[in-house]
Amino acid sequence: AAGCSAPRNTAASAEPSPSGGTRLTKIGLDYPFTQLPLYSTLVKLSTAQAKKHGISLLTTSDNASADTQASNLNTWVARKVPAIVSFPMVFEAAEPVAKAALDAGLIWVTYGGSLQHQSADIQFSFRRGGTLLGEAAAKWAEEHLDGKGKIAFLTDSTIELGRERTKGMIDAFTRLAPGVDVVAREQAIDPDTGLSKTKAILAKHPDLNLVLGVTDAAAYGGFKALQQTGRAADDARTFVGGQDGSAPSLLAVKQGTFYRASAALAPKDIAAAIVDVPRAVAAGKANPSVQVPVALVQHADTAEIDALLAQNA
Amino acid sequence: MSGPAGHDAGRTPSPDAQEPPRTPDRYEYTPGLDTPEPGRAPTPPRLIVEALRGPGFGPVGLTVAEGERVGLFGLIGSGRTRILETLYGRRRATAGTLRVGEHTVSPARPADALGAGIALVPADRRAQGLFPSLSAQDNTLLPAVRTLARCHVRALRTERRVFDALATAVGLRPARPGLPVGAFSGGNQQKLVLGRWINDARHVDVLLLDEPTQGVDVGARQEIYRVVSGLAAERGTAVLFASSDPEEIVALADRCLIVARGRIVGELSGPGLTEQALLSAVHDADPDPLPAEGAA
Amino acid sequence: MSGPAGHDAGRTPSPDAQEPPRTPDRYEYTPGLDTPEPGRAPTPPRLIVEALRGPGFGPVGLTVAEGERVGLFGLIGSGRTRILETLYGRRRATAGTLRVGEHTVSPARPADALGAGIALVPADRRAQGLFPSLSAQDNTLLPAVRTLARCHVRALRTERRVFDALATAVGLRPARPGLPVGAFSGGNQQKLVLGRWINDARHVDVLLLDEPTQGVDVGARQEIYRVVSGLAAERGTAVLFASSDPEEIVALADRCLIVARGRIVGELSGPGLTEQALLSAVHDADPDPLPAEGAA
Amino acid sequence: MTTADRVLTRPRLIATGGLTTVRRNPLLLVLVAMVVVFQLTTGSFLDPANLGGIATDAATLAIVAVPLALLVISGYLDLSVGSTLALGGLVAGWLAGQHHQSPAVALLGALAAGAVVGAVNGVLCCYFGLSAFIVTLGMLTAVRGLAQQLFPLPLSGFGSGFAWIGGARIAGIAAPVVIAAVVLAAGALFLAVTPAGRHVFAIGVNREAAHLSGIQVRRTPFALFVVTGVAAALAGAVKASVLDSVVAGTSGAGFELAVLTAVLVGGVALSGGSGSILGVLLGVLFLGGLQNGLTLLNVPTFWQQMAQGVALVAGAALAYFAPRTGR
Amino acid sequence: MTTADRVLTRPRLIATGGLTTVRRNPLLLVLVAMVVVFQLTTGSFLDPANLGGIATDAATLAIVAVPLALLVISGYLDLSVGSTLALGGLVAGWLAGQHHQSPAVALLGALAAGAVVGAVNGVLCCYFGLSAFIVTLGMLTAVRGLAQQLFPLPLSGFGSGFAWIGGARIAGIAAPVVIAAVVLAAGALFLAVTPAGRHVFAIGVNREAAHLSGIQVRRTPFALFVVTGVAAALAGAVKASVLDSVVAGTSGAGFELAVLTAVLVGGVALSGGSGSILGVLLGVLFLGGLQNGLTLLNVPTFWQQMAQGVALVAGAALAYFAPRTGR
Ligand SMILES: Nc1ncnc2c1ncn2[C@@H]1O[C@H](COP(=O)(O)OP(=O)(O)OP(=O)(O)O)[C@@H](O)[C@H]1O
Ligand SMILES: Nc1ncnc2c1ncn2[C@@H]1O[C@H](COP(=O)(O)OP(=O)(O)OP(=O)(O)O)[C@@H](O)[C@H]1O
Ligand SMILES: [Mg+2]
Ligand SMILES: [Mg+2]
Repeated sequence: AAGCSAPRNTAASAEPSPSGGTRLTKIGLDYPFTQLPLYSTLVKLSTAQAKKHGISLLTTSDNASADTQASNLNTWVARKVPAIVSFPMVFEAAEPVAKAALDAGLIWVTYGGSLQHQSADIQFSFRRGGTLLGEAAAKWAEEHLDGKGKIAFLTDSTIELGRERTKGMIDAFTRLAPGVDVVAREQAIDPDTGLSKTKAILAKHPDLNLVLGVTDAAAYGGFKALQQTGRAADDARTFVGGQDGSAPSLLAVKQGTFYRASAALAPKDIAAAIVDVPRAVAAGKANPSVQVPVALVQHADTAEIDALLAQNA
Repeated sequence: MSGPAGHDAGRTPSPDAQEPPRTPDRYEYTPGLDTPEPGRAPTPPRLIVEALRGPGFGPVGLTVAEGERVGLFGLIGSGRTRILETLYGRRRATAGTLRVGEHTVSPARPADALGAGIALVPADRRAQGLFPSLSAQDNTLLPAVRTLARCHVRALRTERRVFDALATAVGLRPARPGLPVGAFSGGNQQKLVLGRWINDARHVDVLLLDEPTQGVDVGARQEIYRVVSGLAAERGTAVLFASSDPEEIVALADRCLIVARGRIVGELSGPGLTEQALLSAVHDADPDPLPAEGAA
Repeated sequence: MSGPAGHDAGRTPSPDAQEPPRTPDRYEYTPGLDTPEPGRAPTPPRLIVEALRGPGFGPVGLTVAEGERVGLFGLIGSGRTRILETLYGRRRATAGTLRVGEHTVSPARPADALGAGIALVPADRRAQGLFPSLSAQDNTLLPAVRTLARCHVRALRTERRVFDALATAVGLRPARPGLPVGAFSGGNQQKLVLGRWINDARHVDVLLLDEPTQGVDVGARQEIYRVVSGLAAERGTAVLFASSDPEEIVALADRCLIVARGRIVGELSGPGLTEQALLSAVHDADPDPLPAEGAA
Repeated sequence: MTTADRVLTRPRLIATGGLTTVRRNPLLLVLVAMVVVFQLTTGSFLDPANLGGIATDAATLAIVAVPLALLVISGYLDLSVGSTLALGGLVAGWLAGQHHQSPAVALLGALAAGAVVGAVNGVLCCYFGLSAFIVTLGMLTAVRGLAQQLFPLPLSGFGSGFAWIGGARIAGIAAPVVIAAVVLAAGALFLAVTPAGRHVFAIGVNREAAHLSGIQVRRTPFALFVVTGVAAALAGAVKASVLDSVVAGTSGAGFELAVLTAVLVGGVALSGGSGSILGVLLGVLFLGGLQNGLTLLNVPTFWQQMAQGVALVAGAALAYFAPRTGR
Repeated sequence: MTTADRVLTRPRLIATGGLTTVRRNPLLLVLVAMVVVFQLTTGSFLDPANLGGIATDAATLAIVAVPLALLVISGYLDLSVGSTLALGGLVAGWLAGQHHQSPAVALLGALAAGAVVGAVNGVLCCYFGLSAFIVTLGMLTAVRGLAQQLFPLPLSGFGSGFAWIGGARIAGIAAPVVIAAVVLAAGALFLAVTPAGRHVFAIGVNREAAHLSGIQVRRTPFALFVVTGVAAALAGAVKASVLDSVVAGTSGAGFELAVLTAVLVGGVALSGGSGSILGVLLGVLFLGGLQNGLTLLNVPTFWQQMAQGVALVAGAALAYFAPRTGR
């Protein structure tokens, strides 16, 4: 569905704001993964951002359940929340709700992708984050391991976001560092699982060099597993990398450990987009959609890390 | 029908029998049979058991004629419950045959036995008989609802009629169909369990009773005897019951088989069936009075 | 101590009494008390109940002297179980006082009653008495393990000793401490429940028994009578028991209170305590023989 | 005890005794209180659109809650319904989408898949006598793995025919609500007027006594397992149709706990032998209304979570005290 | 029945009867078979490093499984341990990280938080008599919400002192394993040699009879609820120390089901009154070893899921058939 949104965006966004200057008083942020630390950060930052414009921010409590998300969105549409920013757990499933929202004259902003029925979207490519990480790891492997060694991927195949990130990460790495042995692809998105799976992999492959995680949380578990099997925190022949830009991982990167990279989104950029995109739609702006950049942070990027950590605080 | 004379002779009038509330209208229902020996029986045998064996008992052979009430007397652990449960299909027999009238049956579970016309009232009312939280009507009519139903829909009116008839027949007090059975007294609970098999909706050829009046008071006990005897007399049901109470055997049985160590070791009937005779029979059969020792 | 003469006179020798296995060594233990009227009692009262009331019964007043065995006789639903359960703190009394010896107690739960020296053997062995899957030793010593323990550590050897002594005293068969209690016969189960309160590790001043021999066979019944009577005679325990079986009242009680509709309506003792007298007493007390009707 | 008695002594579908009904189902009072509070605070709780939304959401819950309640009454339990729901949706979507089968065929395929899962549960629990908790928990994991293995990618675009199942309006009422109503009515009728309905209670109260009464103590719960599986698959197909998409990894995740909660809050005892379909309906509406009202009220996420937890405990308190006060 | 008898008639900690032990715990055979298969197929299952890894993973499971098993034996249930674990880890991490408290203080803080959650569960279930299933399910949601509300951001960097709890080696054995061993031994001793251990079984088998025997039928399970809460918080602190980080939203998610599964596969009956600590240990090792072996074997994710589900059912079959064959 990606990439087909631009013309329809303008058409749709014109509807709710024929006068071209409707003032928004409320924005609903529907972010289903409430268990992630990023959720709290986003809510905090976007609430502050919204307040600047005299807008109040509403949130849903989806608990990472697609069913709950669907019913909460329906509740909002029935309630006529004027602008909805939603991160659909299942993009296809959000289509009918988005259509209903537009039909009801509401603003619908898709977060993390795009739908056929929408006013605008806030995009960031999940695959791009994975690709960035895979490329950086491959580059490191070529430089420090002469293109040899062993790698384990901590993957996620349960949700779209995870599948995209996984694909980007594995494709980029195996393309650029074909000499490195892929010894494992294990499902892990939380530190516990990351820890125990990496430990098991290490028992079989004590000389494992790289662990790439679909999330920073899982990679952090792998990081701890490597440390607990006796790797020095700054071991030169080890590379761990993850995605998200979560605080513990960023700290580890900053400290110069073998946790060497994180493909991070800047929460502040996202929060700004969450408020500004619906406002732009309401104001009838021509091209309201936003592409939020994903950046890979490494040890050298001290300033960026500090900025990200500050946003997360 | 040779009349009740033989029975009266068989039952030594105990002092109890002279007391006003006891020995009620039982004799009205005395069945037309006082000849317990199978050879002389004027009525055909209804239940025929041959060389029945199972874990812990056997071989056991016995016959119960139409309308006859046969008691099984023995000490605790002698195997009476196992024999009855095996006849009812709750336990598997390892050998032997079982006939109801002309038909040979080998029940693998209670439903099979019921299909062949055999019903059991178990001794452990609480664990094996009752559904305490269900109503009296549900408790008694449980096996009958399906029989009475038409096209898988319950015949609610017929059910109520059957229950009311039954409540009157067994003298249920209070006769409230909706009361949870746990709220009835022990005697009335026993009547309800008994009523499960002796209502108008069901035809039972062979009625097995295990300790039919355990935990039941004097009045209800007499009523239960009356109902069971009435059933045997009027419908020709063959009654086989186990009891540990010699008084009960004398009061209810036409003939009594002595059970010890899983076998039938003796038989008493007619004038010889007295409490004293029963007690000395078990004593002779099992001179070592430690039945549970070998049992456990 | 005026000897057992009064007792023997009180118990009309029934034909049963002449049979070999029954009427065993009970009379050896006849307690030193045959004067049921409180005024003449040579021994001090152990249990004194005054104007006790609770849902469904009362007011009830009674005394049981040291070593005395008092029976409560009545029809089903007359309220005997409720009276006993209220004395034991399983139900709350709404009014009245209760004294054990000199001490006034108002038990809010069984643990309080036990603390005051009152123990109850409930009628419903299965639901209220036993832990079927636990061993015989666990079943009997459950309340005692804590008493016997030192520094919260069980005294395993002492426990075994107490159990063995108890098993011998009550004549448990088989005397295997590790056997799950569900594998014992009814009579032996009852002995185990009884043994919970009458072992060496526990001192009981007042023993309440509800239907002490329900579902128990002839031999075990006599043994239970022997044990209870022995306890009263040797340790002076006051025994108050409910029974629906007039034979049992005559066999075990020194004195019997007739219970009807939740009140004590009469008393029989000495030579007047016969089965026949008991039956006519309940009959007079409750001429309408439908006890459950008003009850439910 | 009393709950069973309640249902059993009066074979009527939904008790009509007014006050009696309320006394026997105190959840009704809570539900009314909840509705009043939410209406007063949000002003839009009782809007037809909102009520319609609640009903549609509650519909899938109700479709599975009814057979699950029967299963719990008969003394068993099924935790695998969340995964079965996903499997049902996937099979239906696959048939309708990839294979362009008619909605009827798609639906039948889904129901067959559900029946197979239910039959496996039933054989293991009823005939082999294994612990229903562990078996169905194992099936929850295994079926989810199977669904993800078979359909690793999300399915969508099932066509307008299939959309009818979830989207049609029958006399102005959304199709899922109509289906749920039919299931509720069928469940209530089953308990009230069929012999097997009696058997369900009897087996739950005392399995041994039921066996000795000649009842098929294995076949009836086995059938209920199959029906529960079928109902879960049906709910999955309905969801797939409403959303026009299914994802093997997330569809119906956590659904088993939601349904079980509705059933238990609705007064069905986990120990078996007691419960009513009216109670189940109230439990489903309570959970659905609570979720909706909290969202309408804009309660912050984590407070919502706390409120839901507390409401559950309150529901338990009520369901527990009800029978006593009801006497 | 037999399981209880097993434990009860022989007050020894871990049965030492060789063959008898095996016959009574058929899971032992399965465990051995599993080890042999995994060692032959992977070649590295029995490496000390791998075994150490399994032990460390299983440790947190065991720490909570022991008190939970006691609770289940006494006829109750606690589903809130996953959230309590998170809360415990967060409180410990917060004290050690943000407030630079000593590890002892951090640990005590965590245990206190766990005790509070356990006490709330205990009061509601034991003293008010509410359904443990619903109450603790409600607490699972509510405590998770509370934890996220209090600690919305991940905590990390707890300092080397705190890292000691999860990382120290005592006689070459990882500290969490030592803690788990202590908990297991304490549980086994409790059941075998204390009067309260007897009471736990008695209450689980027949609560009414226990009450009439003068046992505190409310206080003992209440204490077990508190101990379970404390153990969950301890496990949370250990996990936090091992990972040097905690996230309120995901820490311990699903842990309650993992622990309960270990307990039930270990032969503790959900209906109460029977079970043994040896069984719990076997259950924990079985689950930990299975997960590890499947990872070593590189089994694809979804096949792993299916295998785990099937193993659970197999475990149930075993736990079920054991007592009978054991006689
Ligand atoms: N209450 C009991 N619990 C468990 N097993 C028993 C019990 N009573 C007897 N048994 C066992 O079952 C075997 C057969 O007993 P059964 O119950 O058939 O005998 P019974 O004559 O009916 O005795 P009872 O009067 O105890 O019912 C005995 O050998 C004994 O091992
Ligand atoms: N088995 C029973 N189940 C439920 N309630 C009963 C039962 N028996 C009696 N009741 C009720 O309890 C009241 C008091 O009965 P209680 O049990 O104290 O009498 P009881 O003299 O011990 O009779 P029983 O011989 O039935 O035990 C009765 O009025 C009756 O309503
Ligand atoms: Mg018997
Ligand atoms: Mg009584």
